Amino acid sequence: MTAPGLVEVRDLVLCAGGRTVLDGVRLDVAAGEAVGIVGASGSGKTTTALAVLGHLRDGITHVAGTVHVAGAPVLPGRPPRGVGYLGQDPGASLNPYRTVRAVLTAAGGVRRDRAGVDALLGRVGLPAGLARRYPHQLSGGQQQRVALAIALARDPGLLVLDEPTTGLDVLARADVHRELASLRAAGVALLWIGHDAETLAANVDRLVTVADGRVVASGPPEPARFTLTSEAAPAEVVLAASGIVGGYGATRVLHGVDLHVGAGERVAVLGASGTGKTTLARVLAGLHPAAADTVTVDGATLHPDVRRRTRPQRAALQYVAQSPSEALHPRQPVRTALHRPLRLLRNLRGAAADAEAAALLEVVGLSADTAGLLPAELSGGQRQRVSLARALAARPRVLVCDEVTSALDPGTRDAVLGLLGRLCAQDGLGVVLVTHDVEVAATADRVVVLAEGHVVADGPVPDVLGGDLLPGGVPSHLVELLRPDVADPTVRGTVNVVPSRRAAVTAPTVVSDDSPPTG
Amino acid sequence: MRWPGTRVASGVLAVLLVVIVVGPLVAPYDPAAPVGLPYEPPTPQALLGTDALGRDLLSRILDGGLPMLGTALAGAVAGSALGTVAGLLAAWWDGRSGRSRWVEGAVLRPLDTLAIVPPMLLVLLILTAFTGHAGLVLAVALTGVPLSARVLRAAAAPVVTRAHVEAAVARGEGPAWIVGRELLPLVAGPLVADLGIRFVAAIYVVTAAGFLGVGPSGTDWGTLIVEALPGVELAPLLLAVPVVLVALLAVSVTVLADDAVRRSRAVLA
Amino acid sequence: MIRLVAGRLATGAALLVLLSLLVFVGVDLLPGDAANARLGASATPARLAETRQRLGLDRPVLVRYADWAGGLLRGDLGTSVSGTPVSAILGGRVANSALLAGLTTILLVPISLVVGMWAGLRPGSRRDRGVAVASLLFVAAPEFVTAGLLVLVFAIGLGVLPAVSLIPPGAGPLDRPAALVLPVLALLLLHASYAVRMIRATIAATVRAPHVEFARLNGEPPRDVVRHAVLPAVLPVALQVWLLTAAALVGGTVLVERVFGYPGIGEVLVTAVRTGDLPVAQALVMVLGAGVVVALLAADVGVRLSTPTLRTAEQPAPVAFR
Amino acid sequence: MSRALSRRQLLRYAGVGAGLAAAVTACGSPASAPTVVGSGGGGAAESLDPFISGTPSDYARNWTVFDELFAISDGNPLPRLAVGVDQGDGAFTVRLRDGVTWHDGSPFVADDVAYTLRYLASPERPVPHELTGFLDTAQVQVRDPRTITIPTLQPVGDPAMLFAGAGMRVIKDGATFAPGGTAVGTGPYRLGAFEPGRQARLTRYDAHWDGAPFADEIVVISLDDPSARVNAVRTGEADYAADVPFTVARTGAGGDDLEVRSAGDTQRTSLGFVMNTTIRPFDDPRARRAVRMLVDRQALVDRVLLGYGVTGNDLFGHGARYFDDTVKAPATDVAGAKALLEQAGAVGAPLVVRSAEYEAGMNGSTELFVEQLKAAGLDARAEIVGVQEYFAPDALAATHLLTFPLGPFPLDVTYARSAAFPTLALNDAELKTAVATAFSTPDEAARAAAWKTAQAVMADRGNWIVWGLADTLAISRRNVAGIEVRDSAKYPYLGKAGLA
Repeated sequence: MTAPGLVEVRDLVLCAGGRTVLDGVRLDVAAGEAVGIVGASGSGKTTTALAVLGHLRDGITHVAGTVHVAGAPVLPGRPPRGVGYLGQDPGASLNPYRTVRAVLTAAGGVRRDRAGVDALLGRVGLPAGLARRYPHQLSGGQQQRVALAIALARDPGLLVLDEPTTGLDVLARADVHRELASLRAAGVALLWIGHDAETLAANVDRLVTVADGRVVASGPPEPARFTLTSEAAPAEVVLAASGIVGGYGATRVLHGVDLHVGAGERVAVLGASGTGKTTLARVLAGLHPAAADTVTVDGATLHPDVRRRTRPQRAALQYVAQSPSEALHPRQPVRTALHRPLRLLRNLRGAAADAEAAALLEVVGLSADTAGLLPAELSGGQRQRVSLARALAARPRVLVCDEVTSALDPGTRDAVLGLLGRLCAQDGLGVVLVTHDVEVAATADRVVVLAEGHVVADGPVPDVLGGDLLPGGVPSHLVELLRPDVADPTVRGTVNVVPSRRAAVTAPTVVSDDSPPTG
Repeated sequence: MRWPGTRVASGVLAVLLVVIVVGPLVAPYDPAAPVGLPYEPPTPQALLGTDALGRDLLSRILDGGLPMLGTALAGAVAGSALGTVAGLLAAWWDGRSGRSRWVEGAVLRPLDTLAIVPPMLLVLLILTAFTGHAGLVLAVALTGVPLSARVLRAAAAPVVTRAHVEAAVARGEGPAWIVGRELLPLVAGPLVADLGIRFVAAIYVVTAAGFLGVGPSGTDWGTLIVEALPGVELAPLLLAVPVVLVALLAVSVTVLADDAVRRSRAVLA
Repeated sequence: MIRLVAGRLATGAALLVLLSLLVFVGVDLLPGDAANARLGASATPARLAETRQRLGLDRPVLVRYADWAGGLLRGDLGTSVSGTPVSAILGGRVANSALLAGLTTILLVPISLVVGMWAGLRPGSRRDRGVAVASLLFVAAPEFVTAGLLVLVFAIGLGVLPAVSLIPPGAGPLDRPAALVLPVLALLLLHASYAVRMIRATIAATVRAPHVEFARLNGEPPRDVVRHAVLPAVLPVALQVWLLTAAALVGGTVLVERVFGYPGIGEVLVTAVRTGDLPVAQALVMVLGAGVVVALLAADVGVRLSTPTLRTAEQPAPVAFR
Repeated sequence: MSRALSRRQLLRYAGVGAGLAAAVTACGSPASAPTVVGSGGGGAAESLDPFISGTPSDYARNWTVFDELFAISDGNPLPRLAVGVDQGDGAFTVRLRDGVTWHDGSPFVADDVAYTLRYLASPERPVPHELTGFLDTAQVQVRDPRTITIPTLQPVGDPAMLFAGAGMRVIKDGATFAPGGTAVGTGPYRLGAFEPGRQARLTRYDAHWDGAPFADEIVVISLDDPSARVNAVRTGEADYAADVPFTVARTGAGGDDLEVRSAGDTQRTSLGFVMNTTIRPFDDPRARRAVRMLVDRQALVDRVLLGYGVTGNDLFGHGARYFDDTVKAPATDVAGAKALLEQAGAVGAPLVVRSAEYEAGMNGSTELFVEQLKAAGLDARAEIVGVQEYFAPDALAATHLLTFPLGPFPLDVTYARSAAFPTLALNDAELKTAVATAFSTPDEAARAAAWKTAQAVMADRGNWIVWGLADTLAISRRNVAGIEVRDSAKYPYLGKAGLA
């Protein structure tokens, strides 16, 4: 390294409770350069990024090495000026108790007037009218852009981005990518921690890969492309749902949705947050009472309440939930999770159940010893595989998968999707793949696009997901589908406010007669 | 956050429990029989001196742990158990149906009538009706039920919607499995913590009832505190020993209850 | 907001009605009655019967309840079995107890906030642990023991404050502020410790919250972070803690009042229940219950007003079912 | 009263509940605290009506504002508003004192006494007055302003003692005692500011017939908690507190200008147990005697009373006229007692001792008594209950022994009270005859003989175990003088009190 970089990390060693988190990391970012960091969960990429900001989270200690930003050391505890930070969860990052204007007025320790606030909002492509709102009154994309505005408050020469689009749906992701691209064009250096190399490829000049606290690779990114395949082979219909109407209380989120899945077919249900995807999946599974629905599996009509379905019906349609951390009982070993459905739905017990459980684990790519482990001893991907195995234990005809890959890192995600593909091909299993991720949807045979509780597109993957890619890898055709009322997807200021689920969770929880209603 | 207090509290509680359980067996004298004159200072025969009626304080302390523990624990367990049933019912029906909250109306609202009566008034009313330890147990239980129910409902509400619980429902598990194997293990942390809080409240109720002159007589530590008050200038140990023991018991249980909450959050995270 | 308040008030009123019925019947079922207690050793079965008839205790309990409830609606709290109108017995005493509870609450607010912040902003530090241990100890010790020790030190030992609250007739405790010091202090040590524990824990958690970290990482000065990000997050919890403490102080001053001979409701409450003076006990239940209902209502409204997600919601917050 | 008492004084007296605290200070310095008397229980229900008086503060206040016809002084009737009484046939005539005026200046006349009698017999009263059992209040005849004739319902041998024992105060013709009102009496002090359960300020009534009182003002303060009463005196907020715990005597008064005072031998309270003779085993006199032979009275006195008292002789009434202090309690004889129990077939019979703490030490004495019975091999158990349900008839009937304290009341009162409840009474023909004679005979010697007989019966086969006579202690500033005992040292007469 000859030219003095904006960021110079040299042989950084950080420990947490005796464990080495970073093991001699070396990293450079030149002025105006965009550098991406990728790696699996726990590889130390977030810790590296925070170290650049002079911030060590609780329990992390500085052992050796230096971090210089603009020539000044930032460790220990001397945060650099002129660096902005953007995290992955805008709903949690924004101060829920202050309006956008109040936050921006004082952001970065500098007071600015009304015009200054409006200018800052303008830089991230938001209208000034948004300033009087609270964070929870903004959509996810707007929240993240407000957070970006705060990061820009000190006019930083460098932005540290920690998976800034992970939690966002396709639309919001497109918006944030666009703003970041324009900042990069304006000469702001980026240190971008990414989910996967493909997404980052178009956004960075250089890609650094970390594993186990070390930098293992560094070089220019390879441009990404996902392959759109279509094997639309007509098959017998195993799942047919029609006229699904449902919601919560007086709020309707599904307005007459129709869906059919053939044997061996993978159907992706794609939509932005709050479009009723999850509700649809839960109505199919009989876990959510619908106002009107007809669900048939192999021609037999299912009762809307899973508890009133017959045993074969329950077995025929299985549901796999989103969060791997909640999918399994934290105090029950994998064996119990598999044995119960075997016993209740297939009447297998004892040695027969053990053998079948081992077989199921093998199907999902886990070793038989996994049976004795508790969920806490498994990784997120392994848990999701166990969750799949539990569903498969029932020998279902249809598998309804609700965002089963959203919490997984890319490698694991691809493995799980591959597994689902194999199951379809081998066993003629019909799969409903509910997702907000275009890349996930692209692996399906057919895509159903859901917007505002209506089906707005239903067809083979290339037809629906084809076309130009916007920043962030979102097909422009899809954006038009999802935003039918806005001809130009780059128009600022989305009108439809999606209440953020996280906002409700941050409400105070002192237990009393009058704890805030949670339902 | 690692809180070293947890280990200290466990140690203190363990020692106290040993003293409480073994105490009645090793008490040097009959705790009810006088061994000397009242308010005698400590002697080799009576290591902590004698009480207001000339009984051996050490023997009374050793003898009095078990009734106090028994009363407080019985009241706390009864209150927590009732609260758990009500809280789980409310969380299950109201949390899963997504429509009405009728169970809350039918179960939790009536409990609120108990919650709006100042606890001391409730204790007075109950102790007048049911004297003795049974009354104290009931008083502790009733003062605790409304809060326990709310704590447990709050703890169970996020659990009933967890995917593994729904999976259990979907595959047709019976109520015993769902409550016993799916729900209870996951609300155990808050349940234990609530039990700890109820227990500490119970200790308080026992002493306060004695102070107001409505508690049962006996040797339990709460009664010892109250009996010591008039003679505190003559024999400070009479007050100091039970107060310190009760405070240690309450503090160690509180610390452990806090820890139980922290750990249960970790399990669910 | 108006609908919320109205709804809660209606619920509170319904609870009070249910409560009054429960207590009326409950007290009636107790062994012994006012006639027993009044006659004491001079009771004979004949005199007991006569006294019961005179006091109206021989009528069915529901008839007596209806009588009483009717009177209550006309603003008549009834007559004590001693022949004195209940309102005359309770009048000034309720105000005095309210004064004690109110003063304690008012002092508790800044104390618990300052101490809670002082400790909670540095979680795990030595001062944090010191505060945690001290507050635990004061929460664990019965307040009448604390009060007794305060009397020994400040009244008998140092002689700087009165040991008993002697308030002349016609005067209020405010005319003798010195008499209020020790009772309020005894209550504060208990209740402020509880509030400090809650507020400290909330602050310690908020300091680690993502939005606080985000503000720090983007260069917001520490003072601004505390003022803009930490305090607003603590406020709803603190408000609840304060108002719940106020609710607990309604009727929670009894033990301390007794130690100091403070002219509040404490002594009336104990005597009324123990002597089976049903009208006085009933009136106290209604007055105290109403106080608690109001405090809880205020807590609910306070939390809503101080939490933007709740304040801006037209309806209850959106459901988080998945 | 040979001490010279200052004329300009403020006497402070505080009381609530079971005890009484009084304090006296000079009112020259306005900063000085008021006089205090303590009492306990039901403070807010305190009443100006002297016939409702229930707490020591009530007594201390009303006894100073009102005068009685006869008072008790050292066990004998002392003429107050009455100067004498003449026995008649089925009636007696009371001669009233001349020159007495009410606080409002009007003269005291016989009509006032007649009104008082009608008032206390009124069916409106929550509790019937005990005099209504003896006097035909409807037929009272006012002879002239100084003379009144009162018919009796049953023979009354010593009307002066009857009035004195009942503690009947005289109220003014037409008086009512509405809350918030005031009270007009003939007593040495008139009522000033008053707040039930807190304080009453009493100002000197210079025109009192017994000579002007000494203190300018007496403040009666109600304090429930015994420690609070003591603290009030120790910290100078009160001058005198009556009925303080024995521990105070042990620790000392706590200041050079303070002292602990004992009310003296005749003012001791008799503490004991009463055996229920309506059920086994105490329907058998041998079982009663056996238990009396088991009790270690000195051990109880040493522990429950901390030695502030003496052992009793198993008879209530110590300090009263006609009390027979020559009677000795049965000597402790465990072997003899066991033999008696065997004869009575009472070995192994369960004994329940019922107690409530309506007098300090009741529960403690019960616990120790039960221990003594157990040590002698009896199956005894304490049943400690709240004050309210203590006298519930069903429970009393099922219990074998119960605690019972009695102050130094006249024997009439003592024997009437102990016979009021079937469970407390001793159903003995000789006793009944003797007591009836003592009540009704106007002849002094016959009365004395009758009381002697009655007490002999109780000593021989009675159901009382009076184990101790407890001192009544007060804590006081040394310069407080003139506090006299009339009815009870627990609520002394403050009419002559002052600061020396």
